[in-house]
Amino acid sequence: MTQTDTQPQEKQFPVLEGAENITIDNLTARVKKLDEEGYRLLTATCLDRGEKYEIYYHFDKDLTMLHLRLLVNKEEEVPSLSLIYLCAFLIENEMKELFGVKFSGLFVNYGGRLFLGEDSDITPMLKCVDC
Amino acid sequence: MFLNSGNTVLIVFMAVFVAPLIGGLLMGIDRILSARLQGRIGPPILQPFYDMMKLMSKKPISGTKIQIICVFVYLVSMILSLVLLMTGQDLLVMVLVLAMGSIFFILGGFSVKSPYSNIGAQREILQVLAYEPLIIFYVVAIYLKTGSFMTFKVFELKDPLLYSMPLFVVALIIIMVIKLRKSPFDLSTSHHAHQELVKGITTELSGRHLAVIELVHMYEMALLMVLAMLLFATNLWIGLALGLFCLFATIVIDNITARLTWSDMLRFAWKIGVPITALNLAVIYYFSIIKK
Amino acid sequence: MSTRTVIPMGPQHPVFPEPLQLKLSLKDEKIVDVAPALGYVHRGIEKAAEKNDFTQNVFLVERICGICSFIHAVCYCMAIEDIMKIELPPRANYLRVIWGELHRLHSHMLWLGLLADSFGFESLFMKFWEIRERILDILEKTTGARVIISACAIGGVRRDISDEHLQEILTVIDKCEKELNGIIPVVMSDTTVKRRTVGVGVIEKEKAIHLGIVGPVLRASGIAQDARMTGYGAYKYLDFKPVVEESGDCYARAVVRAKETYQSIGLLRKAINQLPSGDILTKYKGNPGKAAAVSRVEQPRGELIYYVEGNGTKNLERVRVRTPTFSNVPALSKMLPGMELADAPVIVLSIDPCISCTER
Amino acid sequence: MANFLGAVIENLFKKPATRPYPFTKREPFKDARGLIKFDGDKCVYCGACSKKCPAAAIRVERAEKALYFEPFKCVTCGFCVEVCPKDAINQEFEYRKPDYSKSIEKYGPSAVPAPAKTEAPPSQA
Repeated sequence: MTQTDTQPQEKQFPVLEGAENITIDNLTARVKKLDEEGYRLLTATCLDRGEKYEIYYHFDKDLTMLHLRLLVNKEEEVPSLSLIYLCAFLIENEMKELFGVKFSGLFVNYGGRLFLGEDSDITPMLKCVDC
Repeated sequence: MFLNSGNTVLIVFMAVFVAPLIGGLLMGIDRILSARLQGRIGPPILQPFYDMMKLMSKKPISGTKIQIICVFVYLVSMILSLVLLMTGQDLLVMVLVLAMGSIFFILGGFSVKSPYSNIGAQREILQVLAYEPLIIFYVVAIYLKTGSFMTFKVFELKDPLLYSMPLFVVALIIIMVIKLRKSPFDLSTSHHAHQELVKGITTELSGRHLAVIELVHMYEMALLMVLAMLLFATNLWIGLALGLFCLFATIVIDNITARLTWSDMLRFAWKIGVPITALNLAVIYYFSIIKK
Repeated sequence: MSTRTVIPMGPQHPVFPEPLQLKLSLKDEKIVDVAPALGYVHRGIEKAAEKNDFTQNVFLVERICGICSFIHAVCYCMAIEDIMKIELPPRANYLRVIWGELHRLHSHMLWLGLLADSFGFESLFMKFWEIRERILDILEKTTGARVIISACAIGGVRRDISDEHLQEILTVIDKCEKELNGIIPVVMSDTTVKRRTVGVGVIEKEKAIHLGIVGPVLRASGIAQDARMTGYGAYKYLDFKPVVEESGDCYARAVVRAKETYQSIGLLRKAINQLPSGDILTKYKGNPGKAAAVSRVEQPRGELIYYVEGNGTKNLERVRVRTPTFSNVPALSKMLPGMELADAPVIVLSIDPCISCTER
Repeated sequence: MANFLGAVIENLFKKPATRPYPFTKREPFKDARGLIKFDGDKCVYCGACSKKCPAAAIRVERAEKALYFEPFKCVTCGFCVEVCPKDAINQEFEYRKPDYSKSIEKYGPSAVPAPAKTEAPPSQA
């Protein structure tokens, strides 16, 4: 794991099979369309990719899974899905807290105090915790 | 037998010191029986006393002084009403003293900040509202039969009251269910409504102040037994058996029902309990007119 | 009396087996608002799973949940097997189904008991737990432990069930079925029970998807969704049909779980009758490669999803666990307002909250 | 309302389902996973068990020929029993007894007698 810290650029990351790439700009529109088609939001997975976050959104309809793959820079704000799917607010709060992902328009904002204590100032799930 | 003044001292002694022991034993039996109905072994029969002893040995951290005073008033009025009942005094006074105790208990519940205690106190009011009419009707029925509110008159009757007031056994069971805080009406505090209110009205009490509440429950148990015995005053052993039957019925009901809400309790007590007792009252009244 | 009272329900509350706090704003006894607060048992298991050897994680993820532990391990192993392309021997698949369904059976029994306790029906509570104890005994006999059975391993299972024990499972579930026949219909038609559950905490079919609910809660709202329908493991040979109820209230949730106990008994019988003989463990070599996999299985509480990513070493790059309660908790904020305080314990229990799962 | 009456009355005349635990104990089942015991003579101090233990309850000191085991960290999964190349680890059926302190057990070759329990903390957490 220490390799990640020393040479992040050279590292090749796997991509989930069948994932559909998406950007910040068309995320909301795409998810709205999926919602109209009757997809359920299962969950989202956040991964620390050095300079960027990689976020997978997992959807399901009639037992077929659909994954959206979003790559964002660490400073960028990701639009929240909690107004489309209410259940997204817990998932997004968790990402915000454990990874430090920034979200805009969170329905309920725990302010990074969902799981962690009042005095905690780190985002523990990042690969190098101290930065 | 209650008129003899030499006996009175003995009876008062019994009411103050022996009654809680009997009440505690009955509570112990109650717990074992409940356990057996649920397929458990249950605690030893003296468990209520062990609980008391343990509570007495703990340091009390109670909310307000007012509540502590209220708790002691509750105890005193409960003892007083038991003494009044057992020495054959006025039943109406007994009921009023009993109600006064409850009101102080409720006031104590309101005097602290805990929301659990406040909601428990609100529910306790509703419980008093639910069972009080039944007790009043019970007293009125006794008045119609004996022509007096004095308890000792009951013992002068030839036939036991049960023959003319059979429906009051139902009323007595309803009173017991509410008073002993059993399902379906265990709302305000208790070993049982913990799912909603944790400790309800007694949330802020601890140590020996909570032990006082336990003591009150023991007196309460004895009081309910004496009330049941009145129905068969010609032979007190049968009266006691009747009381124990009511207690058993209460425990069984506790174990075959879910807890209902306060609105259900009021509806049940007023729509079923009150009409049944009123019907019995009407019949007694009718026969007393015919006799004349 | 009509002022608002805020009741802090939890984190220590008799109705919650685990620490969760619900701040209920009450008007008299009516709930007007609810705010869930989590974070009392966050243990950082996702992070620990990155630090551990991937074989050790099987035992770690089992400890996420104290009730459906085995199914967590199955889901994790499925993801690793997907990455490493390990074929399971057929007997192992069936054994996983048998233990999984036994877990579902005892979990549903636990839940039915807790529901009974939530509305103060102590004798019923004890009865369900009495039946549950038989299933725990058979789990201990076959695997060596009562709840956290540690029977799953990457590539199969660690222990075999002997024919003698298979027969015993059959007799035990026969006995359980007989006892359940005695109490479940009684419970489902009891006036006082119905009074406390019918029409309480309703979630309509239309709202269900947006609230993200899963498992029995979703099926009680009329949506036939069960991860076992995907036919993972040996379920594809067992002709699985989900249990669906329409009304979406606490009563429907209880009925779904009650019917699922019978369904589990049926699945167990089928699985034991069809159980093939042979190996129980496929040997594998090396570490998981640079690949990611998503696996999902059905827990007693709903659908469980694992995202596992390897990086070629014995450690994993990421293990993400989505537990069913994590999806069901947001729905509480829609179920509770408008109900009475007395309904709160019943509603909260109706989603079968597993807080240790939620926070991991 | 009276639906459950039959079951309740049946319970009354039945033997209770519970056991007064510390006084009557149930026999442990065959193959129950309980206490872990090491055999200091069979052990070759290879450290396989300590590498695989998910709870980090075992520490092997090769040079010292000693094995430190923290029973209160152990989760009785039995993984160490499985990976041991010399079958030097046994799992008993009994459960662990409660104790006043989280002691550490030390195992070594029987030629060098060592105290069974030590209070010394392990060098690494």
